Amino acid sequence: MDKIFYFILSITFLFIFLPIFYSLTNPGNLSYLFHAEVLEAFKVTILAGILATFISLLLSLPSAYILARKEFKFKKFVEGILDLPMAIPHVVVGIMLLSFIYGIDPLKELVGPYIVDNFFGIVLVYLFVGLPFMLNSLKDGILAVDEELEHVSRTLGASKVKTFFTIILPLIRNNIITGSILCFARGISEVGALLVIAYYPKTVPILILENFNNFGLQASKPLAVAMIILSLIIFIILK
Amino acid sequence: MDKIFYFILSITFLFIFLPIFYSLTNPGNLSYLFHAEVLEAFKVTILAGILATFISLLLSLPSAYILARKEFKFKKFVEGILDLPMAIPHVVVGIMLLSFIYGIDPLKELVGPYIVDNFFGIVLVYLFVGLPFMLNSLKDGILAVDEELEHVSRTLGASKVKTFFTIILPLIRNNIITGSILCFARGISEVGALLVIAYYPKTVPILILENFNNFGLQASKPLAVAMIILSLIIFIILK
Amino acid sequence: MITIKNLSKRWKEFQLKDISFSLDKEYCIILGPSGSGKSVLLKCIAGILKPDEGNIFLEGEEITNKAPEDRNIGYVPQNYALFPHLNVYKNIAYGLTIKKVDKLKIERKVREIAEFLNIAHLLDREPKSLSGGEQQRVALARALVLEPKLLLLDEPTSSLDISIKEEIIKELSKIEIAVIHVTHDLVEARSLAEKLGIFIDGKLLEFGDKKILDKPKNRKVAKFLGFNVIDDKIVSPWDVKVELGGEYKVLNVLDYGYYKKILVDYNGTLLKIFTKKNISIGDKVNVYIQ
Amino acid sequence: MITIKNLSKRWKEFQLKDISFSLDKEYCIILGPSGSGKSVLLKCIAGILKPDEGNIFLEGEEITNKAPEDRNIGYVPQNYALFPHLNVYKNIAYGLTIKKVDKLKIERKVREIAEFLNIAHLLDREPKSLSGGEQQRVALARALVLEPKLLLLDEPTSSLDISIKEEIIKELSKIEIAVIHVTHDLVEARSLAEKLGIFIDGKLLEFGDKKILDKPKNRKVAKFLGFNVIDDKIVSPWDVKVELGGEYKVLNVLDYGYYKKILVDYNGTLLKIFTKKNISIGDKVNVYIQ
Repeated sequence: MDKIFYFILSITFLFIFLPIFYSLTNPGNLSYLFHAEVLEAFKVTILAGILATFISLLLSLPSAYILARKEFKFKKFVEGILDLPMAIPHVVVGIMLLSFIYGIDPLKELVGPYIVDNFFGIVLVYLFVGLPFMLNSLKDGILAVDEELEHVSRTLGASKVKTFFTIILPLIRNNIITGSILCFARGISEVGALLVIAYYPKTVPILILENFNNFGLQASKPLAVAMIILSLIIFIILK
Repeated sequence: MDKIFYFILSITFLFIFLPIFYSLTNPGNLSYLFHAEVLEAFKVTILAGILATFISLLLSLPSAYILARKEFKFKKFVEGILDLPMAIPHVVVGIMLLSFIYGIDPLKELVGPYIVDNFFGIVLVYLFVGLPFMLNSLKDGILAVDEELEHVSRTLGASKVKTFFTIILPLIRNNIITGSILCFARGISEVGALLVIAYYPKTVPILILENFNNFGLQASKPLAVAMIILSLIIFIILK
Repeated sequence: MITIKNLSKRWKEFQLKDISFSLDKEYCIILGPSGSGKSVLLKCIAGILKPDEGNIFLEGEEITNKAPEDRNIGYVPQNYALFPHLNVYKNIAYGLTIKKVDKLKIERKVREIAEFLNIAHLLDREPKSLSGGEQQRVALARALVLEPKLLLLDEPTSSLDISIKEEIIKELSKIEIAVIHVTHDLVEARSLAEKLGIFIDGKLLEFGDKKILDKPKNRKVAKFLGFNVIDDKIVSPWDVKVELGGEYKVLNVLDYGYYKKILVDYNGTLLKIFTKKNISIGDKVNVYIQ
Repeated sequence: MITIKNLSKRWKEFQLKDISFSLDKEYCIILGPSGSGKSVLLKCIAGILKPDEGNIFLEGEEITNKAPEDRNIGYVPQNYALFPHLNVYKNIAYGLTIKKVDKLKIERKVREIAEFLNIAHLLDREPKSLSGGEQQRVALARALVLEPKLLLLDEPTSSLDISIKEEIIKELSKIEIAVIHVTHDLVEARSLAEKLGIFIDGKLLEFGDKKILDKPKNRKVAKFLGFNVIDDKIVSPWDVKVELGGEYKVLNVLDYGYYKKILVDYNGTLLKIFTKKNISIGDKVNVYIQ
């Protein structure tokens, strides 16, 4: 039995590995990576990713603490909703956010001008799709912190806030890192929602798609390889 | 502290909930959902999703068993590679698969004709992006099965294969269901890779994008709402 | 002095029912079966749980609704709960640091308490590198260094091997402040108790000095302590004499080395007897209840 | 009859070093400290682990490299490992079903063994609804129903409360096939052993009848069994007499109710003494080693 199982594992492995390996070893014309439009796309992608990750962290830290430590009515429902962005198809996320913002008048006037084809539209999309990854990562971290540690800290004279900063935060450091990376990675790989909300300023995946449509496979390869390498770096940090 | 934390949780919740709720309550002209092209898109999406999920299950069962139970050289590396499709941007997956298949001559002749703008191209993409979800879900399931159960089963006269089918499989039933749903859901929400590999036959997300580009937001709403509902159903089963 | 008045609390599957007792600077053992919710009592006293009813007074002042950080009560949970990201020194110093005590004074106090508990050599170690007994001492030191008015111990030896357990009992016997120590271990209770309470099904059934252990009055307590209850009389297993030959069947024999515990079918009730005689399962015996 | 010859095995942090012994239809206890790798021995005999060296013979036939399913050796792991998706009946019937035994015969055999172990009323229950003692009986039944040539028990009472533990010991004493039972519990060993081996640091240091427990020859074994080793002599804690007034300091007193265990600083070595005298920590005593 083991032999057959190992054989199937090999097939599965090769199915994933070979395309990645082939792409990395056949990157096409890498000098293209230094064109101004490419550098600009990387700048937009990474900045939007960092900003969305940062906002996501600020929202998730308190939210995750409440979800991990407190019981309240409809908690399951709230947790379910907060997971939903992971399940909604990417294009649909774009349609949904756009029709919400443009459907409610005060919102349309307030933020409408900063969304469509705007840097902050990209941040909004990244935040929406990345938030659940951050939130779940922090929640898992806090759940893994024995509540007795908080209890003892309180009996030793530390207030709730003090305990949060001196006990919880240092203990979920790795979850903060993991959550940030996942949130960032999920953001920068988004393309479906951006095609709806913010084609401009172009992010790297949009530029890859544009190159593919206008100039074909060969023209999109170098950028694709650069993105694979970026993903690999993120991924290696994560492990 | 608790009050501020609850307040931030409310903001986070509303940020995710309101767009979804607004979209569901403003679905636009739902009669469009019964057009032939819509039904055809749903058929293609769901069939490709089921086929990819099925293949993924067949590959993942033995692979997950080996990864959960055996130690071998470079195991960490193999596990890392098998997780990679989750980290690679969607458009890049498309470019990667396409350049791999068209870059290797025997492969190009053998499967090339069935990929670009072909139903099996969709299945290939779904399988590539969905496989890690299935695999991880099954691996978690097998890891949670106490190895002593297998040992006892063996001492009671059951062979390895028999033990796999009478002990392991029934005990990871829930993980098989979860893994299948995750794999299916990840597949059918894909759009970036399909824009590169198989715009035709149109899946639902592609059709939504096309409607948006050709006729604007209003025209894409009903389909988006239908997809949200489909995601919700999948999601509720999952919880 | 600590006084508990009519304390009641429901929490998860556990409950406390109308607990009242009072304690001076004494070592008090609360003995009861494992999983009977003795920890809930400690959590209420520490301020981690709010009682449903009743009051708690510490040195005359009511503290029922005070925050845990304002009580100055030491708490050592069952799993020790050492802060895993701080080394032993920083764990012990934690409370003093929070109180912004002068650094030199912290250093002196930490060294003092560490020497008192024989862990001075461990101060640079990480908690996860310590054995169970060492972790327990560090947790004790962390609580004691603040000179609390009361120390709460939750089954402090339950996950320790027998020899380590004996050492911890030795350390505990040196503590000179008021202690409430919950346990299900009879040896611990006998060895340490100045005051003793017996806690069964959420109620404090007996409270007094440790003679309770040898002369229980309540039948539930007697059963928990391993006594026989025959015809409404409470009889110690040492007070039943047994002889080979007779009408009663021996159902089980446990060999404790110095003596045997034998279980006899005595007209349908299970009679526990301690004896030094050589008796085996299946033997027929006669019994004399004194 | 089972014969183990020069068995060696490294596995995880454990190891067996050159274990040899032989056993008839007897109840054999292998006693040793917890975490010393006694389970590895059982796993090798069951066929779950392959030995690095040595041979295993069962009723004259070498089985060292046979698959576990071809050995007919019963194995009850420490956590019982009941199949959680099968009810009690199906758990017990599992081995017979695999062997494609006739349904009526399965039914008869399962009921027989269930009655033998007093679990006939549990047959419809799910494993997770059972108490620890009930789970242990089901695991025993599941192994015994196949009428194995040898039964392997891994610390069968280690996670049970004392009274349940005593009941399980009673059930085990009824088993009449060859048994190898590993444990760190002295009472279990004394109560059940027909043959007894002492296992420390991967080695079988003594093997014979249970008199070893009262007269150990090896010093490591003596220490593990709680004896004093003074001037190379092995002395039982019962064979040291103690008197108040003298030069030796009492470091610790554990009150076991019927007797006390006291630890005395005897010229730098820790002397264990069992006594009925009323002695407290800090007392000065005189000791007489017999």
